[in-house]
Amino acid sequence: MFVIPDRFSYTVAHSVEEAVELLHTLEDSKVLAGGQSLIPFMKLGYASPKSLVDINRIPNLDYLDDSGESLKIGALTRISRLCDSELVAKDYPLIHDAALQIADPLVRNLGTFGGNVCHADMGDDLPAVCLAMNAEMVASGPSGQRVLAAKDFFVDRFTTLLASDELLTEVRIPKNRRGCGGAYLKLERRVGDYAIVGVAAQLEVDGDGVCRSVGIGLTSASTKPIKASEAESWLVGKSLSDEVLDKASTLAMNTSNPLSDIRGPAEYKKAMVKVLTHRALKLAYKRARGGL
Amino acid sequence: MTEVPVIHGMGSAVKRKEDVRFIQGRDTYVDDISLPGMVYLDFVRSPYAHARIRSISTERAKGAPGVVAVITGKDLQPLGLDWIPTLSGDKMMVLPTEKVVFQMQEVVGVVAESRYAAADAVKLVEVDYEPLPVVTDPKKALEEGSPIVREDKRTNHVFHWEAGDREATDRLFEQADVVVGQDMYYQRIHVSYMEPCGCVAYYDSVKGTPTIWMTTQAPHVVRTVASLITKIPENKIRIISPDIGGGFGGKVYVYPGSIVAAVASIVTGRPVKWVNDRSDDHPSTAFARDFHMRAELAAKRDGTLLAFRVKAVSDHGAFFGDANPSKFPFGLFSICTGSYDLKAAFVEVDGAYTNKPQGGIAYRCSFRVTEAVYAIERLVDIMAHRLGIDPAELRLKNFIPPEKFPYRSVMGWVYDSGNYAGALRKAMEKIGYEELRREQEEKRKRGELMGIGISSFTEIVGAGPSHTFDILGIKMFGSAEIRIHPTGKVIARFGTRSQGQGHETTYAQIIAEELGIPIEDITVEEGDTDTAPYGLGTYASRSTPTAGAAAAVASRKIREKAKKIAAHLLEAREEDVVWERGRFYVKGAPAKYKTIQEVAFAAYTNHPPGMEAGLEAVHYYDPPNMTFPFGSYICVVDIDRGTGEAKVRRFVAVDDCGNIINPLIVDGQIHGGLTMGFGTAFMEEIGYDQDGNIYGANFMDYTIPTAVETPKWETDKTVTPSPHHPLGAKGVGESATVGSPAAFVNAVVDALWPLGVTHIDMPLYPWKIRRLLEEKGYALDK
Amino acid sequence: MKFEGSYQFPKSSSEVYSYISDLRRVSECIPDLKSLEIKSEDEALATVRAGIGFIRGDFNLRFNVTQRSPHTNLGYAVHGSGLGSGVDISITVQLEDLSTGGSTLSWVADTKVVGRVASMAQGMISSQAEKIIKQFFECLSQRLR
Amino acid sequence: MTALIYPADAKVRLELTVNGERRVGEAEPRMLLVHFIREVLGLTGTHVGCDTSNCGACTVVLNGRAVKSCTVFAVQANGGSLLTVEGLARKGRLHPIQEGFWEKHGLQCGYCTPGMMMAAYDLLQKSPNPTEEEIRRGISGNLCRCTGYVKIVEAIEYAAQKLRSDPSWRSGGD
Repeated sequence: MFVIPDRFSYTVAHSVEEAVELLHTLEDSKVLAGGQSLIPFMKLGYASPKSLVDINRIPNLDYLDDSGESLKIGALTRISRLCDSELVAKDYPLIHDAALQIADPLVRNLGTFGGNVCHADMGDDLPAVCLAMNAEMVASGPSGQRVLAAKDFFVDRFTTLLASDELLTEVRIPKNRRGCGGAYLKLERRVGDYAIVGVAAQLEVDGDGVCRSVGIGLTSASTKPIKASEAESWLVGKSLSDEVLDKASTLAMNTSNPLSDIRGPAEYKKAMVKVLTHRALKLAYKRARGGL
Repeated sequence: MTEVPVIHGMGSAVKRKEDVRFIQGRDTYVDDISLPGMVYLDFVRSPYAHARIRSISTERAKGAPGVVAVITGKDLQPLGLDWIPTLSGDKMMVLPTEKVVFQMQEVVGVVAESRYAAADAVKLVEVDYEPLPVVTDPKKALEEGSPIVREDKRTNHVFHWEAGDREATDRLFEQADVVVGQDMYYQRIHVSYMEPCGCVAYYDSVKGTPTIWMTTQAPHVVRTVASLITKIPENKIRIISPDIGGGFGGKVYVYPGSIVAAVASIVTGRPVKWVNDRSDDHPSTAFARDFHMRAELAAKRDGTLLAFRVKAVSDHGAFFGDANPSKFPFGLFSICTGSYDLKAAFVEVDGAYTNKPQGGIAYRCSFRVTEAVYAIERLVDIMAHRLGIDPAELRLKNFIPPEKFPYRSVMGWVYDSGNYAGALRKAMEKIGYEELRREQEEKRKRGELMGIGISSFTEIVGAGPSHTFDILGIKMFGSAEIRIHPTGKVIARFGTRSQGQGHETTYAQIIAEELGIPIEDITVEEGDTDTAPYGLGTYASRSTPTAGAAAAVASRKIREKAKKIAAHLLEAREEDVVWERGRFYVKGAPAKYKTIQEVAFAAYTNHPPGMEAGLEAVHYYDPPNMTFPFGSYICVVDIDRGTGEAKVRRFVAVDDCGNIINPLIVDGQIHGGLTMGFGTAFMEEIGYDQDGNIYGANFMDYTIPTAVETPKWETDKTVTPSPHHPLGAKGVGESATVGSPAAFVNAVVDALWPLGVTHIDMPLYPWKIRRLLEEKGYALDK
Repeated sequence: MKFEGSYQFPKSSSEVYSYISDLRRVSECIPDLKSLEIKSEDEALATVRAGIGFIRGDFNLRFNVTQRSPHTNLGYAVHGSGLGSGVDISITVQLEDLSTGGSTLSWVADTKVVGRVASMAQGMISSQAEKIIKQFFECLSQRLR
Repeated sequence: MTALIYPADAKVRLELTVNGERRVGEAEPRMLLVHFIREVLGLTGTHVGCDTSNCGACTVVLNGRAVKSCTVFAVQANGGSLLTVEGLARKGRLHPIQEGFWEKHGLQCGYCTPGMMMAAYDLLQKSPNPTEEEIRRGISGNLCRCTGYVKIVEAIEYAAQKLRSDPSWRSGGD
């Protein structure tokens, strides 16, 4: 059974407006960004959209801009750019950690931030990062632009809040401040695989090491990307002792509801949510305390 | 005197001749072949592991754009091609007519103008299945009342095989002070060559000649069997094995794709290409291992090992297709006494049919030696721990000593040569064994888990001597045909087929060594049945022991004749002519000489009266014995008590494959084999659920190691030549895959032994280790 | 994969039975139904577009009523294929009158999904199959209230 | 600019620069770039080893970046520039990466080799003096079943050294 996609009609969009228009008009259409998840799914016959709207030639969707209130990441920003960016490496270690662990360098050359987020697989890494960083998702649709909170964005596996004629154009990450630090830890069967479990942690601590704010996002810990909200609210206002981290990791574990599959049994994955949450928080704390 | 040219003979680490085309993309693999008018074959495959076929409707597919033929099992039946013989005397389905017996089995062949059109039409074939109960566990398959996979056999029992002396072994077990036993499962794995299987078949109806370019490790055997089945005269069938992207045993087999492609070419009159996708290849081609065993070892209190026994069940899938020599239904598993001087041993194996594709391939393993080495090396380690003797010390105490070679094992094998203690001591020294044990002691006190694992394996390769070895009755000789052209350039052809082993270089080096002709002047060809001498192909590390020997002997035959010509040219008596690599000279007058090139020219222009012209030789080499490469591997692992991950910190491999032809290539073979062993130990597994769904059907699910996980191998060698091989060489292609898995497992178990862990089945997934840590109260939550 | 569940209704078991033994009415609760053909009182052919998010494909399914024991038991069998996979579901339904009036419906569904999708996305299939079957019974129970 | 919609069965005319030459060919929208390269352009040095974007045997350099050509539609490459293994050598001179693989025995069966070299090409453009760890990560999207990677790493180290000492290779690579 040759692994070959079903036929589809193909269009290149040259602007966001044009893309939205096409998505709105064409029957059963799907956005083609980096294509690194979509094309394999089409080859395997999991997805057979009737038309593809290629957004790769839309100018000015590939950017990292921290000149304003937040770090703005254009939806077409390639993962490899996040890996290579000094700004990201220095100020947004959580994003940097995650980017470097997505698939492999060749996939990262094409894969995009927006695509990884919109694919919304439980095993994709950037949704957890967006959840941990309380990102805002900027979408354009026929009736204009709207801004969605990451915590509402991920509805189900492979399903986001975006309408079929909406295009994600930008992700906004709260600007890094003194006392912020983050880390992404991912347990994999082998490099580049989907996570057995991944934990994204973002912290802000004050001069005394007390947690001002925290975000924890989990990869492969449920049927969709999830936020460890209980652990988050428990941590705020506390000094991050080992005991506190233990309790937070247990809460994160209790939030998780992973599936058993070839990557491991559910009970192992649950235990790993705990182990990795502890380690990710610890590393994030170290980075937050180490200045930026 | 002229300069003797650099010829790159035995022992030269010369870079490979064949690489010139590979590094420039000028290679020719099967999928690179394109013939005028070529069409593509694709298959409808069964989602069910076991189901009766109620009906097949091909009408919609036949009417689809670009479709030129649709072929079902019913179409093959009148040709007698719906079933074909396997290499083990069983038969296998090509396309089913009654029922399917494993998931992703080929059901209907669809031939179309392009691969895209074929893929589209495949979706239009409608097959109505009636699901049948599935059996994927070989032990359950052998139980009463289990679903019967093969109705023609009326039982799932394939064979019962025994070797060794049951009574003597049982007696020693009764007398022993200490007996250790362990149930172990050597999981099912896929060889995962990078190039999936495929062929291009073209039947020339005018000449009546089928030509098939095919990913095969043994083209001559394919030709003979094809001729016997189809009654097409063997001289009209041409099998060409072009560049092969890795084989490792998986390409010894003939798969339904090739048969259907050949039939499709006859039906359509056009060349037909079939190439598996990876997601087709993993679930439908042959597998390795899948072997459940109970192994036991008996010893005296002082650590003297006495006897070994194994009772096992092996899974062969739906067809018994092992590429084994006919006398060995379970391969050479009886090498299982390994490197140790035991008093007795006994093994018994029952084979079972299950709803899986055929299994039992000799995956980089000389016919089940991998399972045998794993069994004994695990048990020796368990015994050492039980007795409180260091695993290295217990091995050194029980190795067959060098002075006992040639050594007849209790299983009847005669080991040619060996110095096992030499290899182990070298490995211990290189890795700093004593220091590591001290470090381990320290770490244990701190609650850290570190393990050291040893494997001291003995291989058995070079199948094989004609009195014992044949495949379907064909003796397992090695063949070489060498022709020297008038200008002293050489073409040499062999009955083997390289799949990356570097034959074009190593064979040239052997001939260079024997004839003094530089390797640049030697062209090596393999894989075309129209031109190559008959041979059994390349697998089970047999090329150097058999065809390599044939190259040496054929070269020596040429030298004999060349000497006569040289004597004629030098106007000397033959007995006064002395050979020195590359030239003949008159005894006592080295300045008076003729180079091999001058002699070659004379063979066509000025040969002695009465002598036949030309300078060439053919040799079919019948090895007097197998060769027995060996080695000692030591592995160090550190275990993360939180995640259960075991990280290989160091791995030292000391191999002994006798005399070395090309050290670069030997090193490469060892690195590759170690990496496969590493994959087996830590991440590779083809699993099935109770419904017969396969897990590990492609490279997304089936993980083979990347450069990131693969340890940085540290290799070294000892050299103990084979006394009976013309070059003293032994073969090395598989040693590392055979020897290394036990070292990895031994290392991990060594780390966990103080917690009361005696064994973990491969793959050593972190979750398995973590589960044990939890059971023993040793897991950390951070 | 076995899934199960139970519902209580104010209606009697015979009322419930007469509803759920009618293939036409039961079919209305098949989620994501694209087309339906009732072949006989015991057989229906349905095309369902099932999946998660954009991972979606057409499944051609044959529904059979395999067992009818009025007021107490009903059996359905579903057999079909889609997304390169085979689907076989056998459902048994048990009805019991309650002493307090009304009745209980207990169902057990034994689901087998085989083939490429099942092999490559085990967790996804089982959770989705469960979801679909539960949706089906949820819908039935709504209609029987 | 109004978007042009290519119907599913359209034969789209593609024009691109391949190994420095202008090439033209046709492809339906769903044709994968690797099939276009192998079957339309006739460049069979780029191989197919899997269908799930894992093995990297099909790696080529598209618009300056190494990508898996089995996971790109040919139509996406329209107007772009492509470098395949056949374009690595220049004027009969082997590229240092090719030289490294040959010198250090960085290949056995040769099937993964072109993809591996194209990944190395990308890596060395970004990182001319990589550590062993960087090399291993740089080729982590390329599977090899024969070599065990150690010699591939050495081959890339060799090439890096050679490229640093011979800047003529560093400009206008594709």
